[in-house]
Amino acid sequence: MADFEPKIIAFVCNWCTYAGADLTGTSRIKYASNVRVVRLPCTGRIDFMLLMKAFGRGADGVIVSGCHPNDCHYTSGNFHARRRWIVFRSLIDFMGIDVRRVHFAWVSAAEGAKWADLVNRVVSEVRALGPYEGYKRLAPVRADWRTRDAG
Amino acid sequence: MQDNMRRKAKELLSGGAVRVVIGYGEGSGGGVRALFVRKPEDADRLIYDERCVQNLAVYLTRREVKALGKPAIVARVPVMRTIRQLMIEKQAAEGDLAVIGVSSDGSLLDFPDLKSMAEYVSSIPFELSSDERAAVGKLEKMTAGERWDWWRGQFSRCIKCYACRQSCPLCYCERCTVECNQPQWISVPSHGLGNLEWHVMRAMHLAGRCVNCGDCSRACPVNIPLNLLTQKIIKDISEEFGDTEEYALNTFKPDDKEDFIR
Amino acid sequence: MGKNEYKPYLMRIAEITEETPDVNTFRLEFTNEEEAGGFSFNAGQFGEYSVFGEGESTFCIASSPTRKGYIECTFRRAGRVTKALAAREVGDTIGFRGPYGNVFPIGDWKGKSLLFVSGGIALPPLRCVIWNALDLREDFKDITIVYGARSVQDLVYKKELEEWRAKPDITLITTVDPGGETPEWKGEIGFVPTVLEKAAPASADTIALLCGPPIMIKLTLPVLSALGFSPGNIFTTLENRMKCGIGKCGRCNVGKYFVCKDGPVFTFAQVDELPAEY
Amino acid sequence: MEKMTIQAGAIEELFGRIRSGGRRILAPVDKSGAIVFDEISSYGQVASGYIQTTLSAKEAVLPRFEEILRFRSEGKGVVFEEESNKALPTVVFGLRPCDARSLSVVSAVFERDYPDPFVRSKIENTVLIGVSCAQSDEYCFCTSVGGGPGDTTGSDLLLTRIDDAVFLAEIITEKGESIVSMAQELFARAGDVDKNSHCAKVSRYFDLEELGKRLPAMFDSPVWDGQSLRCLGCGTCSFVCPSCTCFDIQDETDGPRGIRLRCWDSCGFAQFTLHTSGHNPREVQGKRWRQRIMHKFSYQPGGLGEAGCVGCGRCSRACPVDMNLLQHIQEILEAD
Repeated sequence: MADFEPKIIAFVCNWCTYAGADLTGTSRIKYASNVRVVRLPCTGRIDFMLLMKAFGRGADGVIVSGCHPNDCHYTSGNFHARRRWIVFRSLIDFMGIDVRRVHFAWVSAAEGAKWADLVNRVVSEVRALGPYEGYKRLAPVRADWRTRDAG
Repeated sequence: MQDNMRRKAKELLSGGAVRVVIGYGEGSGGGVRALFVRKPEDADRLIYDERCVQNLAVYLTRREVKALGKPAIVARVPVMRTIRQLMIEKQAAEGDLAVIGVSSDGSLLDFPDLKSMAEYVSSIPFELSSDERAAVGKLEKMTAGERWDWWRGQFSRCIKCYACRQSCPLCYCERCTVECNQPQWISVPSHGLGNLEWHVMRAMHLAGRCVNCGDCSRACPVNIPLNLLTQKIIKDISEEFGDTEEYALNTFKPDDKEDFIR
Repeated sequence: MGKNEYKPYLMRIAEITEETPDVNTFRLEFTNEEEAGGFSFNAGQFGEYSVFGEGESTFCIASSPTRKGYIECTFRRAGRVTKALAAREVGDTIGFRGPYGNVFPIGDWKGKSLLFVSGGIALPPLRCVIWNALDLREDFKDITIVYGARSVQDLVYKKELEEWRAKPDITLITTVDPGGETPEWKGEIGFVPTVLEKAAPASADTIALLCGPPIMIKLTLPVLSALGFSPGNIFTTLENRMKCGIGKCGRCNVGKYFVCKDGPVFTFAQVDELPAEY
Repeated sequence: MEKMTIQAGAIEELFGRIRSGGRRILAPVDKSGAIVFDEISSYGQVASGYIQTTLSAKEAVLPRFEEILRFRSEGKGVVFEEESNKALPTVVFGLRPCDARSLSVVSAVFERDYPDPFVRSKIENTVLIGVSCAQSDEYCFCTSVGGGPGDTTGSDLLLTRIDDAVFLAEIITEKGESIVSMAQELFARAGDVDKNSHCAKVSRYFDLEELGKRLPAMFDSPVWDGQSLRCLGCGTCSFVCPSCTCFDIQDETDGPRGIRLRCWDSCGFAQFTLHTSGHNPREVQGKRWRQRIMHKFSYQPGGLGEAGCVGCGRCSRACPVDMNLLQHIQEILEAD
């Protein structure tokens, strides 16, 4: 799959990372266009089911990013999120889901360059991993019925 | 001890302190089953031995049982721990129920109120047994690919009967996320995707709350070792966050450590 | 492989009428001509309406078999499928499979009077009979319609209500719950049971059709029997959760009946026999 | 019905013939202690030493999920694609006589009024090789609902173990005949064999007609709430049951493409009869437990002419809180 372009979904917090991504644009910094950004008020609001739904709908990689600790517009949203990601990342790794496709980051509103670098790095890593075929074939609508993988 | 338990049950019922005693009675197939004693003279059907393992706290939040009036409940350590968690989550308050406690060495415990029961059970260290730790460790040593195949094999037997959810005392939501269809978070049919999404969500929604009573695995008709998931989370939480008065994911420490957020 | 009953007809939305802020009426035409030709139904039957990718929802066919070439359905935006339906535009394709269920025995009512009593969004299951009766007007003596809703805005088929009011050979009584009226409202003000009691239509040689929310049915039945209607002469359609519509998936099993297959049309004599599980 | 015998050692060869004849074989396999039907290639994989499988053979004709429609949206229109839900030629080996009988209950539901092409094609493409029960336990009550440990109803070929080396093989239908003719030399004519002496003894605990007559009047009896206090409302009893056929229909999409799936559902779940308006005719567990008994022992015998239960005892064995169906039926019959 030489020309495979991964589909990356980024769940970002509105106050820091989204603003950072905006800054990336206004500073004319080019970065991979594979990412589709979903804006949420805070990382505290990014439910782990959103990540599951992203993979369930065919994403190859997921980025979750928000304010650095102590920068949170809602004071403690990112602290709660951090605990959730520590538990969630370990759980899905324990269940064999490929955690190399799930990237967590803190990107502030001033770190436009960091956002571009983050996206480029994740896209290249996931491109190397190839499409998340194992996960996509779990759903019967995508299962290739000859291999009858959806069972 | 069984006779003391029966005497205690009779006292509570005839004194009018409670309207029903939830305990264990003889069942079929040489097993035991939950027993709802409402008349003092029926208390003699209450039994207690090593077969009595079901977490009876599951009945505390069921509307049909609540309709019977204030209950007393026969509670081993995991059941007491469940009641403490239900209190933290505002599902049970002082005076809602009486506890006929049974210590880990099988002696009867009497608590004046729920607060003292909660303190008693908090004093008992909450950790995985060596076998449980070994079972989790065995999976941790596998590669991610091997774990994926192993769990796919286990979940391929899942028929989404939700016995794991219905038998869990901490799965008391009126309408579970699985039953929401706007949006349809979890695919309803028991195919590869639906099963994986369901078991990830169930484990995560019990993170920091599960008391490791094992009823989910016991209830599973196709023997999927479900409590491995919640045990893995219990192990992670104690290693990462140490003991917390409140449950782990409801609070935080500013200096929680992690090595994967860039 | 035999006929796949779950494969719906593909229907084009020809017309959308917004009855109330959350109730729409769709006029559906067959995209395939032979299917249109081969299709027939009777008043009282229902169908499963599909939004592909969202699911199916169960409503009655609100139009009459006497009006060819299209079918109509009226639904409230309430769940996943109905919300998806409400988002559709004229020209879109949805699915319809049916007709399912039994029928109002209109043929047996020749020469009798008809009394329609309905509330809120329960007028559609009766409208198919009303249209049918109007198209065969001379078959029936007098026709009385008592229809009420929470407020003026909640009345469905507003345009038609005016048409029916203008017809000399129909007695139309519309009402809104107390407090639901607007300054220019000319109809009655009060709950359907009380308005029906005041109107006191004759019960001799008359068939009553009653559809509405459970509370309205509970309060209207005594009024009807006081007026001399026997349970065998009061017809209704039962409302159950349905998925397959063909008596297999088990949801609408009440007693020995499957409401989708043996109903939805029942007389209250039959309803009284049913276990109280609907 | 022809009575033959076949050596236990020859079954491996029979399997080989069946598979090379293009039929897959589903048989009971032990997976982490749960005995479930799965595709096998050799007789050695077949589980043994169990009384009844955990899940039933119903899956061969009514899978836990299957595709009933495949579609694609194009602009404002929709195009149907050919369903890929084709029945595979199958032999189900090792199901008990009660399971074989239950498939006629399943087929009766799906043949009535609107014949279901998916279930029908799977039944047509499936051959049932039953194995009589040598043992039974306190949960079995097949003889009370018209069956028996050696009952041939529903099976195409029924094996009964006579001793360690030999099976009695009763050919019941042409399908059974077609299997035997694949390996005629492996079968020998059986002398007179007293089959019942090799089958388990299952006593009759109650009379089915009596139960059917009693139930209608018990609709409002307090027995339902009393029995179902400990019931947790999961779907285990319905999903392990060989004759439960209730299902749900769900759509799933991937961009413009989508499929409509039929999957198992249970009257034990709270949402089974929940209306969008919030009204639920069966809002407490007692009413759902009542529906399970009424449907199988009163409504279905009335509607289909046969009970919706074959007495296999799976629901009682699998129930996490020991809802023992046989015991509860006996309680119902004793309740005045």
